[in-house]
Amino acid sequence: MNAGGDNRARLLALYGTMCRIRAFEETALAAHRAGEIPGPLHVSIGQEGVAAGVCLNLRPDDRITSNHRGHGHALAKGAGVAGMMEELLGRAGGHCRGKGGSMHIADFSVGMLGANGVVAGGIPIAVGAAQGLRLLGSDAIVCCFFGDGAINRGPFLEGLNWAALYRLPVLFVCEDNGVAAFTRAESVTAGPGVAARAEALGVPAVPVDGNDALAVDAAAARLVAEVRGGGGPRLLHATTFRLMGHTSTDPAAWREVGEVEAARAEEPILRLRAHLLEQGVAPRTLDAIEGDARAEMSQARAAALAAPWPDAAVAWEDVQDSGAVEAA
Amino acid sequence: MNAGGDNRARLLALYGTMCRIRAFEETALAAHRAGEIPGPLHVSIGQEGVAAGVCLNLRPDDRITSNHRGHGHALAKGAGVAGMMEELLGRAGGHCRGKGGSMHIADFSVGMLGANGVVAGGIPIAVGAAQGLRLLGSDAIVCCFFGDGAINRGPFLEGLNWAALYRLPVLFVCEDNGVAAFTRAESVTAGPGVAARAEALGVPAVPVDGNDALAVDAAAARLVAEVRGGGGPRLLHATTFRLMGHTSTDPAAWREVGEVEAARAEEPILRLRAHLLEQGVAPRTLDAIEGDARAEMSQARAAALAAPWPDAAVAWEDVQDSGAVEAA
Amino acid sequence: MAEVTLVEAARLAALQEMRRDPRVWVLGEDVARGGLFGQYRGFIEEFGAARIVSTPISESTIMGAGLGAALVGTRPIIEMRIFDFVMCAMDELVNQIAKIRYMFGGQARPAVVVRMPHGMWRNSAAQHSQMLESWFAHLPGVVVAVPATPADTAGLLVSAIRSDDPVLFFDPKNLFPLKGEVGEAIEPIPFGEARRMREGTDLTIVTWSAMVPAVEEAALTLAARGISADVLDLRTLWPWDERAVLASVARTGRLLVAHEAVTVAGFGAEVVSRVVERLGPARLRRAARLGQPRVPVPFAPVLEDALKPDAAKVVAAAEALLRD
Amino acid sequence: MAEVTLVEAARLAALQEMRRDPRVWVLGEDVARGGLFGQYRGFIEEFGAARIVSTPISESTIMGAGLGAALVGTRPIIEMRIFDFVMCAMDELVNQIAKIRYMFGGQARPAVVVRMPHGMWRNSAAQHSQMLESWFAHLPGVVVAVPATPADTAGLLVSAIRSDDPVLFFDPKNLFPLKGEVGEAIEPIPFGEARRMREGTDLTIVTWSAMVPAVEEAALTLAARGISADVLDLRTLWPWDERAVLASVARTGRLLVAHEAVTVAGFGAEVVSRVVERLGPARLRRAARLGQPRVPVPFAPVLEDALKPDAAKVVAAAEALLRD
Ligand SMILES: Cc1ncc(C[n+]2csc(CCOP(=O)(O)OP(=O)(O)O)c2C)c(N)n1
Ligand SMILES: Cc1ncc(C[n+]2csc(CCOP(=O)(O)OP(=O)(O)O)c2C)c(N)n1
Ligand SMILES: [Mg+2]
Ligand SMILES: [Mg+2]
Repeated sequence: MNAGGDNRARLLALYGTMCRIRAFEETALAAHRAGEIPGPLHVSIGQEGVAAGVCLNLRPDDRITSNHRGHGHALAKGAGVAGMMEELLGRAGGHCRGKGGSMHIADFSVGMLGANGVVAGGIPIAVGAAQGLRLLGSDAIVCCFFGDGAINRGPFLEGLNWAALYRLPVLFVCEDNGVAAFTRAESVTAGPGVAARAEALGVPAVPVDGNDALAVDAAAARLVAEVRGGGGPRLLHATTFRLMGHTSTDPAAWREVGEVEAARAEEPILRLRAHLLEQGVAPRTLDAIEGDARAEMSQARAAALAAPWPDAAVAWEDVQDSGAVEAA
Repeated sequence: MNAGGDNRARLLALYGTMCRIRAFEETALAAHRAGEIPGPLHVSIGQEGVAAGVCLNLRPDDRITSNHRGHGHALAKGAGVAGMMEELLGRAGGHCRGKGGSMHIADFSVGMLGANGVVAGGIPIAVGAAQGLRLLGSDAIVCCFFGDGAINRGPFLEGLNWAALYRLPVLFVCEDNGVAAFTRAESVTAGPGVAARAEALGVPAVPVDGNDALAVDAAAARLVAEVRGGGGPRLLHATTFRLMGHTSTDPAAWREVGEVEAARAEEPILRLRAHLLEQGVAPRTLDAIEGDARAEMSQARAAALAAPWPDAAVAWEDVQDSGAVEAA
Repeated sequence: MAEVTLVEAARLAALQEMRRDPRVWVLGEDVARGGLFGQYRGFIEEFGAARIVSTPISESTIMGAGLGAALVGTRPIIEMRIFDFVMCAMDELVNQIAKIRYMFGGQARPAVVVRMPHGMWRNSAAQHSQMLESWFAHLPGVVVAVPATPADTAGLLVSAIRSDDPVLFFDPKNLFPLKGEVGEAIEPIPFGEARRMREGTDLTIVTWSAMVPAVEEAALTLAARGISADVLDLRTLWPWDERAVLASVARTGRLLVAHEAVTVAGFGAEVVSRVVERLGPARLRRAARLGQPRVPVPFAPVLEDALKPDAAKVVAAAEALLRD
Repeated sequence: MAEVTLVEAARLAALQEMRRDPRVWVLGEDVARGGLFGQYRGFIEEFGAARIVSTPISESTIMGAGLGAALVGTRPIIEMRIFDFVMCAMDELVNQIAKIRYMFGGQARPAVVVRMPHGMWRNSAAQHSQMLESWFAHLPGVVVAVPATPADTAGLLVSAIRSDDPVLFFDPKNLFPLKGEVGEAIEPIPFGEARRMREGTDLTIVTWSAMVPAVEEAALTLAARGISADVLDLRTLWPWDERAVLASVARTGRLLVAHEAVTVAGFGAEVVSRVVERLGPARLRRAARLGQPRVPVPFAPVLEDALKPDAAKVVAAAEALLRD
């Protein structure tokens, strides 16, 4: 990491990204409750340190793949907020023209190759994207985000073996929040865990406290350099905590008493804020960053709410070039 | 292992099984060349030590699942030879009534739950069979045979994680002949190998020289006892060598010069024979065993060749109870 | 007789059968928590973790392990959570479960029920809304159940659990809140018998699964306009009640098949073709199919609504069929 | 013009396109050794290991990696070895490749070709003989190519490689040894144009893929018996040449669709239904389908032959169609 002023700017950027993710998702939750957002909504509140810390180390031409909980990854990679919010509300100006929604958020213009409604669905896509980039002579890399639930699906094994075999430029990031939907990870995952699985497949793995955004940033910086340098794939195992339920409508009643409260004290934004204050950053600087983020997202919500619905005709578009769509 | 006379009987049984597998497959190859056997034929010549050594430790009510190279597993588990040979020739008296052929050889009456035309296809079936047996209160176990090629398919990860999680009575046996179809294992498999993968999934793994039938027997005896004793799944990693091509029509021209010749010196039947001679077994005892095996298989071939084809009407049977088959 | 929701009817049916037969068990994600839709609520308390197995996110193995367990004599209910995830388990379903009895010459009976809640539901977009039931009618070796009411869901699920054939059970997830009567003791409903929803003389409407309420509504509208529709809910697509459909079309001379799935190569094509082959074109004045256009399911309500076949479209299609 | 086998025609087409466009590459098992059928023979020498990627036995990832590579601008040929193995990669094909353009509102163009040698071939039994092309006609987002001659295979493969749509390319593996003329420079053949195999007046026979030679033979037999068949090879099932079929049936009044796949819910049902809907039953005197019964493919030659639709069955079906 850089020292002095550069470092402070980097930390503030990190803080800013995390605040924007939090504000986006809190705004989305409110909009969902208000009936403005249809469909399933998976928020990553409490996990922002991972997306922000990793993506700070990526170039614009690097690519990412994501899972069902993808708002943070998208924002951290630079996806346009207006297009994201419109997408969540199903509006014409959404990145996906209202066809994807939260679970399929994507912004190819910034290398965000899409969220995915299928657990582990992004893994083979990421390795293939890396293979394609190499074929095209690019030194861009691919970062592949997935949860602890994905490591029990076959594509995890296949994709990591594949990436290691061809020494592909992929950084795998396992966001381990200890739960998959409503089931605790330890009750469905045997053996010593994701890092051991990765190593057994020839992918060096590094653990990190995912709620310590600085640590994530530092680990990602090192791993991204190794991956871009031709060292082959790496895996970052980031432990974190999902402060909300699985979806916006899940009260997470199955959590143990006090579990979430305890976790709140360890959440990444608070922790980075404390660190920044310690470093002498003025509280109002941080308040301003947070406030700006909230304002940005509220405006995005209002704008999306006022934005037009897609024309019904749009439903028939973007299918394929060959063959009529056979209107009903 | 037992000592003295018992031990000798055990070794002779082991030798007998291996000779029967070899004789069965050499007979089948000849029958295939003669046009008596249609369809693909995958023989395990050179790998007999694994099937024989492992299955010697199984009870009749234990189950096995197999892959595309399943004759040895079936014979070692006690499958009827007449039904196997008729099946290969597509005759009415085949275990599968002529509907399966070599690639789907099965004999449920002896716990042989079927070969499989899909690489790794037997893995989830094996873990489920083990789970079912436990639910039924049985202490039978399931032995799951697959090749080194199968460890790059998703079901390997899913199935081992599953077996470890529920501590199921499964013995996984990886027959590592170093090749998958026409491709060398090391060119498609990253990382330290199958044992490391198994351990990372919570399945203790043991390596063995698969061409040393005595060693296989000893390792399997220990692992079967652990598995039956409730210790959860185990994996046996048996290295071996496929002396023939991938299928009966593959000349394996891609092998390096001298590779097969060198391997022939290490093949398991020769090795066990040498050991038995050292132990003072008379050559003619061993010759008789081999001769009997050859005679048995020649007779089976002749009998199958004389056996009736299935009635065409049989093609419409065994589909499902509900719903007509809608004859063409 | 109690009035219960469709999802509760399914729960009661599974409960009854699990009490009746100790070889029946459930495996799938989150089933110990009652399942995603509460279809197994309370089961873990009554049957314990050996028979209510909450699994990892390992669809291939959920399916394949269910098969393996059936091969040794248990009767698993394989819960796929959402139909679309079965795409992660197609080898196990298509190459193994559907073929194993045949391939092994009758040695094996894969008596599994595969439950797959399917169809559009609350704007879940392309990966959580598919209806591909026609695929499985084309696949030898399986029964295809597509119920649409609480009573049919319960009765067909009982049959499915008791069947020695593998049964693909398509729970209509959008109809889970629908209420209806279900008996104290749930009787099995035979596969291959359509339910006559309405008698009529002007045209035959054949439908199933999530489309049933829309067709019901449409039939009322048509009746109000003086058009009398003979309406059949097939309930199962394999076997399917060809006899009932043929008898009806023989009377009405006009056939409309309405399903939520894509029209092109949907099961409606089989129904129309069969009627043409059996009755001969001469006894058929008109035939048509109504389904989704060949388009993935979009997220935004306005887009989903544009594509989704509904009562108004059924009415329009029926009226068009009568205009000649 | 050279006379080559069908598999060689496919090889030449891929070769031409790989020379033309450096973004085209191949991934699949054993492709560096020329592929299971020699369809990539010599490619590794010319294009090297970066463009001819022999992969692990990881079908999910072969398919998914092909998609990922397409998303960054390369044009992969995804080789599935044998169609049945695509069942191990259905999530990647059905939930990802087919939907990604739509789901992302047009941001992505998954320009992949998925090659899947399908159908019965040398008694390979149930797990190596399937024909499920109708499934993919029902699946929005993909092109379905089912060629049957060397020239069509070559021309359609060129189109597939150049297409920005994902193209599911069903190599007819039983016809690989079939010989025919292929031009020096292989021109693309547009999707959705049937090939008229024979002109006739008494009935229309529609067919594709592995059934084509059997139908050709049957048409000769019929001609010898004084029955004149108008025969169309569809060549692609989506898009398909509805216009050509309608025009033919409008003339002949009788339609037989013959395919190797199972009849029930096969694509023949779509063809018949569409003709009935478009022409109206009145202009159709008879329609029928010929395919496999709803049975998995057995191993023994005598059993396979019993189920396999062949020329004799086509003749019988055609004659039955004319008897009224
Ligand atoms: C193949 C598949 N199976 C099941 C689901 C349903 N599902 C959606 S998210 C989820 C849990 C995923 O857990 P994890 O990967 O740890 O991500 P997290 O939700 O914790 O962020 C499940 C089971 C799915 N989307 N895809
Ligand atoms: C899913 C799947 N992919 C590909 C194949 C084709 N195939 C048959 S056997 C084989 C090689 C298997 O290698 P391995 O598991 O090591 O077994 P071996 O042949 O060496 O005994 C392949 C690729 C298949 N049957 N199934
Ligand atoms: Mg998680
Ligand atoms: Mg091998």
